[in-house]
Amino acid sequence: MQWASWSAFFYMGGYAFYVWFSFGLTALCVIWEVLSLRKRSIEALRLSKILAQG
Amino acid sequence: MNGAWMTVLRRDLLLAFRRRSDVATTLFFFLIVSSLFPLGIGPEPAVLSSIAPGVLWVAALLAGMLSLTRLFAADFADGSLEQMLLTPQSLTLLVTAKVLAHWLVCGLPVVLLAPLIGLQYALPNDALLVLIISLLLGTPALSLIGAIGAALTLGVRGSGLLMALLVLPLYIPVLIFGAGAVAASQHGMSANAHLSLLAACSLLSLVLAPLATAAALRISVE
Amino acid sequence: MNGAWMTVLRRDLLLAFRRRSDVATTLFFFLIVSSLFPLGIGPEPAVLSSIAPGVLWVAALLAGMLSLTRLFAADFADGSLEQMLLTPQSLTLLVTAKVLAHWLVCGLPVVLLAPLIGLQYALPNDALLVLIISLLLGTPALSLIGAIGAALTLGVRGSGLLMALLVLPLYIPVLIFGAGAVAASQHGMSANAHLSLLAACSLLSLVLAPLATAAALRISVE
Amino acid sequence: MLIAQGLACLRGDRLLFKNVEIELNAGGLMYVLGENGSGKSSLLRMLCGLLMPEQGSIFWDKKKIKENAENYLSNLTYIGHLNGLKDDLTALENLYMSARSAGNEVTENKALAALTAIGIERCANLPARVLSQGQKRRVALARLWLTEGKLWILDEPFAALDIASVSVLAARLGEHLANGGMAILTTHQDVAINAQSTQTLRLSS
Amino acid sequence: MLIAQGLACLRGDRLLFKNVEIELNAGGLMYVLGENGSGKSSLLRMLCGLLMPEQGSIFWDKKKIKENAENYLSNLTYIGHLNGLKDDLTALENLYMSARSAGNEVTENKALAALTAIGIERCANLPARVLSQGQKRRVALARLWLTEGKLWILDEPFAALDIASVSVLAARLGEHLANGGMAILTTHQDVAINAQSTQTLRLSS
Amino acid sequence: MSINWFKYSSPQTFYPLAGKMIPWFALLATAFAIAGLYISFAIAPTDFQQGEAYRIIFVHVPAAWMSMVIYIVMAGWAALGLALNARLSAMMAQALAPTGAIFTFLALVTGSLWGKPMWGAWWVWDARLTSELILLFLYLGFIALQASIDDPRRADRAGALLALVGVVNVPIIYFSVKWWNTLHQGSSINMGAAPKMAATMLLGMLLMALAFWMYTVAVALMRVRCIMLERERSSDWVKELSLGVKS
Ligand code: HEM
Ligand SMILES: Nc1ncnc2c1ncn2[C@@H]1O[C@H](COP(=O)(O)OP(=O)(O)OP(=O)(O)O)[C@@H](O)[C@H]1O
Ligand SMILES: Nc1ncnc2c1ncn2[C@@H]1O[C@H](COP(=O)(O)OP(=O)(O)OP(=O)(O)O)[C@@H](O)[C@H]1O
Ligand SMILES: [Mg+2]
Ligand SMILES: [Mg+2]
Repeated sequence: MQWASWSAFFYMGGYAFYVWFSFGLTALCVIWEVLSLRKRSIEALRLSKILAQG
Repeated sequence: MNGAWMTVLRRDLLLAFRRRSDVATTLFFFLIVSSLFPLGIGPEPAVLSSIAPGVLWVAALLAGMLSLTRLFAADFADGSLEQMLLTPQSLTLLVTAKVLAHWLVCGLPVVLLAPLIGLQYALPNDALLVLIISLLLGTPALSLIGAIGAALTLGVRGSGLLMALLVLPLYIPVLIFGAGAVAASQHGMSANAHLSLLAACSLLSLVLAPLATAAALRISVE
Repeated sequence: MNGAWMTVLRRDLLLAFRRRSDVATTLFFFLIVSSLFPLGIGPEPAVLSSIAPGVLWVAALLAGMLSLTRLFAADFADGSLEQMLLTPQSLTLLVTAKVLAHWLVCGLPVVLLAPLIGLQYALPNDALLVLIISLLLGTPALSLIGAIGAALTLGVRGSGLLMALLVLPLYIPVLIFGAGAVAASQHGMSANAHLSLLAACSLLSLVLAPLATAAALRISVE
Repeated sequence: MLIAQGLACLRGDRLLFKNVEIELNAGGLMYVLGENGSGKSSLLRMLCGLLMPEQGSIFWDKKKIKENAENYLSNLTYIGHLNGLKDDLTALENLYMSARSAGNEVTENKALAALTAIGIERCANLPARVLSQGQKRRVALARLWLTEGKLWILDEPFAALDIASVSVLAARLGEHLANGGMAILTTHQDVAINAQSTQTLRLSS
Repeated sequence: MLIAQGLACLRGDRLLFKNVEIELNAGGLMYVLGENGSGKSSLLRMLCGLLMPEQGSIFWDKKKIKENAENYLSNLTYIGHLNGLKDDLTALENLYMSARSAGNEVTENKALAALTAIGIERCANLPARVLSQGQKRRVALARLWLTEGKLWILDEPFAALDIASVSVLAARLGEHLANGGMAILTTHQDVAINAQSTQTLRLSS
Repeated sequence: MSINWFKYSSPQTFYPLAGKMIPWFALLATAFAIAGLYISFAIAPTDFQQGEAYRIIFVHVPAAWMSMVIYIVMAGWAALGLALNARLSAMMAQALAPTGAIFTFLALVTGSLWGKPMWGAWWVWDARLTSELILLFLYLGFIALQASIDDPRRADRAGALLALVGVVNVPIIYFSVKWWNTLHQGSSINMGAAPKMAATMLLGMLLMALAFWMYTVAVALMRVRCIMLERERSSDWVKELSLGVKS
């Protein structure tokens, strides 16, 4: 474990922006994809339910 | 009359946007075209930035040509052009509606994407600004001039085709002034002269092109 | 079977001859694109000749694609494509006939025109020679690969730009080898390696592309 | 009312017809008959002003149609061999927009009603591309339920229609004529349409 | 001979027809009837192999048409809604080239004879663009005088034809059937064609 | 045997199967991700050349790897779909494309985020960068083509064909671009500037790559289920299913 402190950890030896932006963006993409797929399937089910009933 | 104008505009926009992917396609198209040149020429930033104006204007021209040559062809083939000629509204106005729609779909994206490509080509900021302005001023002229050619190539008679060839050279001044403006600002000169000439081109073609186009359409449909 | 092949070839050539304006448009586009850059860059021969290979090749590539977008569109609209699918001859062969016709009409003129523009860019003679050879070897590949895209995007909205999006990435190797060949000979190196790679590309696409195109046509006509 | 005097049509080097006289009053129906290529479509296009007559002239309300084009065109509804549909628009959009740009006041509902009248409401939201030949034709013809135009000029309206649709269209024509409209049409089938006055113009090449 | 078993056609999410059985022998004529959009054209395209059946399969001389495509296609002549004419070629060039590329041995003279047979020799050297609707149709149909194909599949061949041409075409069909040919056609008019055996397939949506 | 295969390849039976598999892959993905992140931030030592910036490699490289692998897998499914005319495999290909595009995008962005501190430039026309960019174009072409064809069957087969043409070209493109880059020695910078692959780093990258893999599978399954629902909307099994769910 080579981090003196949390702040050092977040500081990333001066490269905080680059490192955290990379990892953050990756996380964002993952979350966005999963959520949008959720929405899509719910929407699809709702539509076909309407079809099935009407 | 306004109603019909709006309808034509809406119809063409709807046709263009019928698939959401279309606009995206236009944007990526420019990305690709502009990525071709470095592959042909080599990655030296100095050289790249010197050809950037040309690249962008070529992309604009190409996008125009890819779609514009068909501006009336489809309407002609499926008969909706006849119907347009038979509306009580002035054909000249309806033509402007069609051209406007075309510009919104094919002209505007160039303007919007220009800065990004500019960055890829290491353009300085002020040059970027000039680039956007020149495209804003110039692309309408491209669409308007192209419309004449599109109408003429419908020509049932051989002469129409020949005329169309005479229209093509009209593009040249627009391209020269456009690329020239950016080049000037790159070399630290003022681009105003070029830009005002560009604006003049657009205005002139806005006044004359629709008339010519309408006339050409009437002949072609006979 | 040979008869049918010849007929398709003859028919397309005849059509192109009747609609000369389309051909002229292609050539004209090539001219504009390739003569636009000197304006943006200024007359320094050194810079010009350094970008010449790339610019010329990209121009040829775009011009070819511009004309290819409609390779099958007309046949599709007027129903003669259906008829082509229903001939007892192998569709793959007929496709080659169409592509050959297209190349003769749109590819060859570009090859012939290129040297003139090369002069404009102050290319030395041996480089000019290499330019012509590279275009001769490379442009067939462009037509063949483009045909696939044209077939895939048949009757699809916004097909022009979409096709560009599909096809341009596939053009990149040809572009690199082609422009590379000219650049090499400019720097006094031998261009043989490039040229043979270029030939390899063309051969490969001659074998594979017609198959893919035929399959794509079958899919698109359904 | 529509009057044409001494019309002549020259196509290429062929004189298709000459001295064609037409007088059509409110409620009048005119058939233009003749074999293929005898010049029916050409005549109709001439009456619409799409084609310049070689000789003769055409009057609407006593005025040359070129002179009061606006008035004439707003009374004219022309449906030719071509349907004028956009493959990528749905049947409903096609109908709605063509009617709108022809200057008729229509709403989506009216358009839908028109499609229902001619019996293709089920295809209302399909892109025209996927419609069958006859369905396309019917979408084009549905405009006849939306125009207030007095004069209808129809080029082979019955071609490609099935029997049911033919009678629906015939009924609509009768209604239009009963309300003092006029109609000129060409056809190769014979279809019964009831009108106060029916004339027949036979072109022979 | 042509056999189709249990054909089904799905367009978009609509099932147009299913369990369609066809058996057509030498000299046999089959009418495919139905209202607009019932799936006639789709069925014909399926029989040509242009459209993949959702279910069922099609046999020519006991073999699947996909397997002996060459043999099948050299016996097949299909004329659809579209005429497949090039506006910029003359009627003669159009006919000649389409026949040639379909693999028929034809000469300019034979082609001209075919145009004469269907009565448009006068238009032989006009660009297709300027032809009238019916003339275009007739140029397309003239191929029937040039093929040696056993099986003819015609989609509304009589549409837009004048009475005279209709009977000429009917005669040609009769002749073809008398020589042991087969024909499948759709139409909305009823036309008398004499054949040893006539079947009718009615599609209903 | 073959019957069995077709049984599972029919959407109706595959839908619930996929539903059962998704959670497991999601679980695996998270597990690998945690392990990988722990190594990449806690265990892996600071690089003496690049300081902490090199830690970007732990997303960058796996993303880059995935971007290529997914394209190949996608083409595989496409080929299967064309050969057997099996709806399911075509759907799988379609379901993989967006995820592949996202990873390509991530490789590009993280790469340039790395490039800025290392080379001082957001973008250079380096071979690998360029070919990654082209790969992005290939993905976008595939997606755009399928998006612009409404008839699903045609969209499937057209897309499949395009994917196949794509894979044939990918190696040629990659090679040609590398070659192009060596011709223009001038500005080409070598990624060898990157740190030596220490064992721990390699392990970290592998773990992250595995996490991405599992994630990809899970997401692809989710998407393929959506596609099935949308495609077979009017079929009975979807109707029953949708009546089952409460909302
Ligand atoms: C836009 C910028 C970049 C892009 C698109 C990019 C793309 C790629 C690709 C496609 C790979 C996988 C290739 C392979 O594994 O053979 C890769 C791997 C790698 N990249 Fe980048 N890269 C970028 C910037 C950078 C930078 C700035 C660095 C470091 C200075 C870097 C270091 C690496 C390393 C070390 C690997 C792993 C090499 C290996 O495993 O063989 N990349 N990159
Ligand atoms: N440039 C030309 N040269 C010679 N003849 C021409 C030319 N343009 C048109 N024609 C002839 O004019 C006629 C056009 O007639 P039109 O289209 O009005 O026929 P129609 O009566 O509508 O026939 P149909 O019943 O088939 O629609 C055709 O016979 C055509 O051959
Ligand atoms: N993608 C689709 N979605 C829904 N319906 C479709 C789709 N594609 C085609 N159809 C329907 O399939 C039918 C096509 O039928 P087809 O063209 O075979 O009709 P037809 O019997 O030839 O009619 P006509 O007599 O008018 O020629 C039409 O009803 C059309 O609405
Ligand atoms: Mg007519
Ligand atoms: Mg039909």
